[in-house]
Amino acid sequence: MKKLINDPATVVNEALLGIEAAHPELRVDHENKVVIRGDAPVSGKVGLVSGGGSGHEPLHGGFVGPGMLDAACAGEVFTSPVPDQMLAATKAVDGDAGVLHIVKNYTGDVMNFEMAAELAAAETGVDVVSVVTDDDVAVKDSLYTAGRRGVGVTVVLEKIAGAAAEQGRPLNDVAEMAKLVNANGRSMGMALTSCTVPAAGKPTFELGEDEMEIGIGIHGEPGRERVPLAPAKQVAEMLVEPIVSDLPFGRGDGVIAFVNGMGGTPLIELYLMYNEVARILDGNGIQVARSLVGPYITSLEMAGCSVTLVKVTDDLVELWDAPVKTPALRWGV
Amino acid sequence: MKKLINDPATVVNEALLGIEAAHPELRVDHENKVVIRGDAPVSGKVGLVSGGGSGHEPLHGGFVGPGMLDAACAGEVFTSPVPDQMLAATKAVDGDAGVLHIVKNYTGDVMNFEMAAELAAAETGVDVVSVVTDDDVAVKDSLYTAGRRGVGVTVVLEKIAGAAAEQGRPLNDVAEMAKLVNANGRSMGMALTSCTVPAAGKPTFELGEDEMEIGIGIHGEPGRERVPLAPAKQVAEMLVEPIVSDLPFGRGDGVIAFVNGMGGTPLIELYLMYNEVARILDGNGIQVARSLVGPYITSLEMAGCSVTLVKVTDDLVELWDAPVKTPALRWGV
Amino acid sequence: MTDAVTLAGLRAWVQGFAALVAEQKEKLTALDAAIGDADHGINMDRGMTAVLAALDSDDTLTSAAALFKKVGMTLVSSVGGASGPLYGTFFLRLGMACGDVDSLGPEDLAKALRAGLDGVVARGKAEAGDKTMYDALAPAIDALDDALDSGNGLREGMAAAVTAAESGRDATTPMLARKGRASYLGERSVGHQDPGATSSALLIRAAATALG
Amino acid sequence: MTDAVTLAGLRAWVQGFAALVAEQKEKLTALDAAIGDADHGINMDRGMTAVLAALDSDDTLTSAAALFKKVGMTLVSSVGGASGPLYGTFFLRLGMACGDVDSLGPEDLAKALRAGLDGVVARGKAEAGDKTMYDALAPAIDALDDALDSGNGLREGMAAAVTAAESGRDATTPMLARKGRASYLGERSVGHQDPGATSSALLIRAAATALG
Ligand SMILES: Nc1ncnc2c1ncn2[C@@H]1O[C@H](COP(=O)(O)OP(=O)(O)O)[C@@H](O)[C@H]1O
Ligand SMILES: Nc1ncnc2c1ncn2[C@@H]1O[C@H](COP(=O)(O)OP(=O)(O)O)[C@@H](O)[C@H]1O
Ligand SMILES: [Mg+2]
Ligand SMILES: [Mg+2]
Ligand SMILES: [Mg+2]
Ligand SMILES: [Mg+2]
Repeated sequence: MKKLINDPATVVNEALLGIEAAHPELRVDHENKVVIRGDAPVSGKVGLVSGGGSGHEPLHGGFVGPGMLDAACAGEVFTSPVPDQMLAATKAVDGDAGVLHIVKNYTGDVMNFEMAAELAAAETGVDVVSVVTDDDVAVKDSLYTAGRRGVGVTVVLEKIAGAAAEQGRPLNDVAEMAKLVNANGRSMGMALTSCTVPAAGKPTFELGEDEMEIGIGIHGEPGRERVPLAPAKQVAEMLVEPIVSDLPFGRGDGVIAFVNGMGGTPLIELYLMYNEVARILDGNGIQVARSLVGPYITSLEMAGCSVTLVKVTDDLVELWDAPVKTPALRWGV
Repeated sequence: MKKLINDPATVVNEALLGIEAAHPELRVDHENKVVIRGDAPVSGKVGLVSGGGSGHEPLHGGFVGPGMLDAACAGEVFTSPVPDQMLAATKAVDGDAGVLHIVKNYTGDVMNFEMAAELAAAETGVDVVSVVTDDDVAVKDSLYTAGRRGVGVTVVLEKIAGAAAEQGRPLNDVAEMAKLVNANGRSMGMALTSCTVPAAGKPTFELGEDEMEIGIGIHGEPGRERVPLAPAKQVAEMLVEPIVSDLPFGRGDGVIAFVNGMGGTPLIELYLMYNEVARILDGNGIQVARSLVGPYITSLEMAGCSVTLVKVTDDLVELWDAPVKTPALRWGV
Repeated sequence: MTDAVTLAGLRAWVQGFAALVAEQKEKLTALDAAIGDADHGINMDRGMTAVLAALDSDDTLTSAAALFKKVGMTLVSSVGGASGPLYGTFFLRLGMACGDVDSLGPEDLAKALRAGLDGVVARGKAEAGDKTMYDALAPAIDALDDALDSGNGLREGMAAAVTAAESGRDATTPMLARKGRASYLGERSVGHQDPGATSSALLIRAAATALG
Repeated sequence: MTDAVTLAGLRAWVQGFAALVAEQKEKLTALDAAIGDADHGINMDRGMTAVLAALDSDDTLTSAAALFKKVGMTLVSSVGGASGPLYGTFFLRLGMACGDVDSLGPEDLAKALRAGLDGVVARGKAEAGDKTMYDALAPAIDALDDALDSGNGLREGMAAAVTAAESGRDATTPMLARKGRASYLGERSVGHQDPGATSSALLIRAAATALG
């Protein structure tokens, strides 16, 4: 295992120290491993809390700040945080306008956030509403599974819900906006290499020099199928086609197009992929309203990428364009 | 070789198509492989032109926009662009206030920019001043070499010179600011893995599972020495100590501290490294005025990092804080 | 002869489980690498290590209810993932069902274990055959009930429970996962033993050793 | 017998060099991987391929000056890196020195080659022993001069040049690089043959074949 770390057991805590040192505008509750917006709680504003296993940076801690999240809970690598963390985060951002929990659809995340909501209800009067993202079309027949995984859409949802909250909209509106984004978003990912959980010490799976995994998640899970390496053009088709046909996205639809890096793939390849994705969308008469290219929801050092499309209306685009000031997404301010 | 590409011969051209598609606010001259600020030339403003081999993304194309570069020339992977490109870029950004060439100190880059300046002088009346970055302390006895390599300082220099130009300062002022940044900046890098030039098809060098290279550049060149893998804490010392003792940086100095990812190292490790770097600086009484953490000047998919320190005065910090709106660096607007 | 289970025995069960988890940590993580995200052993070991520390540092644990509440809360607060809430809820419900006693008979123990299992189901909605810890726990508790109903003592009952848990665990290998991360793999989950069922079999084995 | 070099011969030299570069592309890149950035073969092949295309598509190349200017400009515009300006300048100066002729004698050719070499030095400031292309080119041109001075013909002169270029190339192996990327390696550059010296030896070999 080749990593810039000291001890697998303390990776998350040490990274949080680095985030705190690099971003004076944020607060970090080290005991609960929560990254908090510096001026939280913002009274009268709905508080946005997300979180999940670590190893997906910048998600979620890199999205804390004005216009996006109020707090992010960092679990162990690829392991959902515990209810105590979400409870602490919920209390820290409670501005008397309720708190929204943004949860990626993984059994562990869902159950821990559930318990946190139960505890919050019991311990504090704060209203908590939860939205779950489940945009990964790689998960088939989701009726007979834990459901689809929450992946790329989470980034877009946190941005848009964050903007809605910043505008002072009430909890239910913000939650509705969030659900709308998830309902209109789909993603699909692939990997050229596996990744190594620091505490495990070896790659989660092995891939041959001439193989790739299609339909992977963001936890180094093996994907739906293993296929021979293919040119970027074909990889783009393998990712975009299932997304487009699933929602479906049709001629004239406007979308936010997001090409995400898995952590080990350099930007030059992501831009090359974006070119292929844009061509395919163009061929389908789908209009790109906004785009995002880069490593925003990663899987440690895994090489690969994912594509996320979110069908948007003008008001969603407006919320996307609204000012945001976080370590990883920043514009308009 | 596992890459998201179609053909090694067209990687750069296709990535430029992706940049153009993802960033409507930029213009791309595909014939000359130049990324240009959409509103260039900005009349009365000094034009900033940089460029170099590709494979370092977001450098340089990701730094084109208001407050930073006016144009960036993309060479083949790890190969300096040719004079024709720099000439085209110089003409495209000439706003009758002169043009600054920002050149990383590599024989090829220096000679090609030299020829471009000669051609510009001959073909157009535009004043061209060149600044060369040479901040890599890994290169010892630089009197008997091609001199130190230009690495991390280039990013800081392009931001600060870009801000100075945006303020309407004259060519010589902007060039002076740029030289000041280079004179006060030092960097050192390391690699956990090699990287593969697409056209070459195999890693530039081989590294054992328990080895790392200290003192690497950004072209997959082997470094000064190969040492056993060490914890992040010691890696940080191996990078920071030579930097601090070289300028030297002393108690009370204020710095911009930049921990850069080489392309294949995930953000969680970079933040962990930043924590170690911040501690060491603190121990030396060096104050961090501003910080930057992320992959900004990369070496394809190489795993590793570099540390850059730039000694700053208040006016340099002001220029660093000034609004910038580029694909890779954006704040204040 | 009395089959009554003492508080000391219950503690020994928890400590024995912690020891088995520590010993099988790599194995559990490797199983999770095949159909999950390579952390089950790491998660359970982190949790049970925290539990041991909690038991040592707390001398108010003078009843089964208090003991298992502590175990459950500690797991919930330290494990995360799917197994944290699931094992945590198991012990929380187990404790509530045991009540404020410092010893209990086999039938009461069996009832309490059933309550714990119901907690797992309430939290995770797993059904038989979903390829989860349920597939090891449920047969084990059924076997214990049957043994006690047919007049056997706790030792025999626990022995039967271990056999049932381990064949339940082995039976997860051919199953197609319908819960948890493994379910994302679809057909590719077939042919791999479920990590949670494997740790649950250790839980039953530890119980047999300490209480049987 | 006349040793005069014709325009056709000069074209054949350039084409022969292109062929050798294409053939040795991997080799040149591998040498650059050891002490540079693994692109010298790729760079030179890209450049000489562009040169071949340029020569085909241009029928105004009726003098040595025009021919080599075209070659030089094409290399400058297509290679990049260190070798682009260096080889480009070599051919540009070579052409200027040849002048508007369609054939030239051995002494004139030798003078022109020296002018090209001076261009390389003017651009790159290399000195003997810096472990660069200079260390193959300079000895070759010296050998040619010596041969012609001592009354030998072009064939003998070129043969001597090839021998000198190749031993100059081999002599770069033990050298400590003082120019170009290889210089960053310090001591670690010792023991590796210089890629540019290797391509320059091909340039001289191609000349011998076409003109000798
Ligand atoms: N809904 C569920 N009901 C019961 N058990 C479950 C459920 N989901 C997952 N599990 C169990 O949890 C185990 C995985 O635990 P662990 O790896 O620690 O959590 P995670 O999947 O969050 O990484 C699986 O092997 C399975 O036995
Ligand atoms: N200053 C110089 N003078 C002469 N030759 C040089 C100089 N610098 C580099 N070279 C030659 O250029 C070769 C490298 O060329 P190439 O790999 O194509 O360019 P780059 O180093 O920019 O990748 C070296 O092997 C060396 O022979
Ligand atoms: Mg997990
Ligand atoms: Mg090069
Ligand atoms: Mg797991
Ligand atoms: Mg090279």
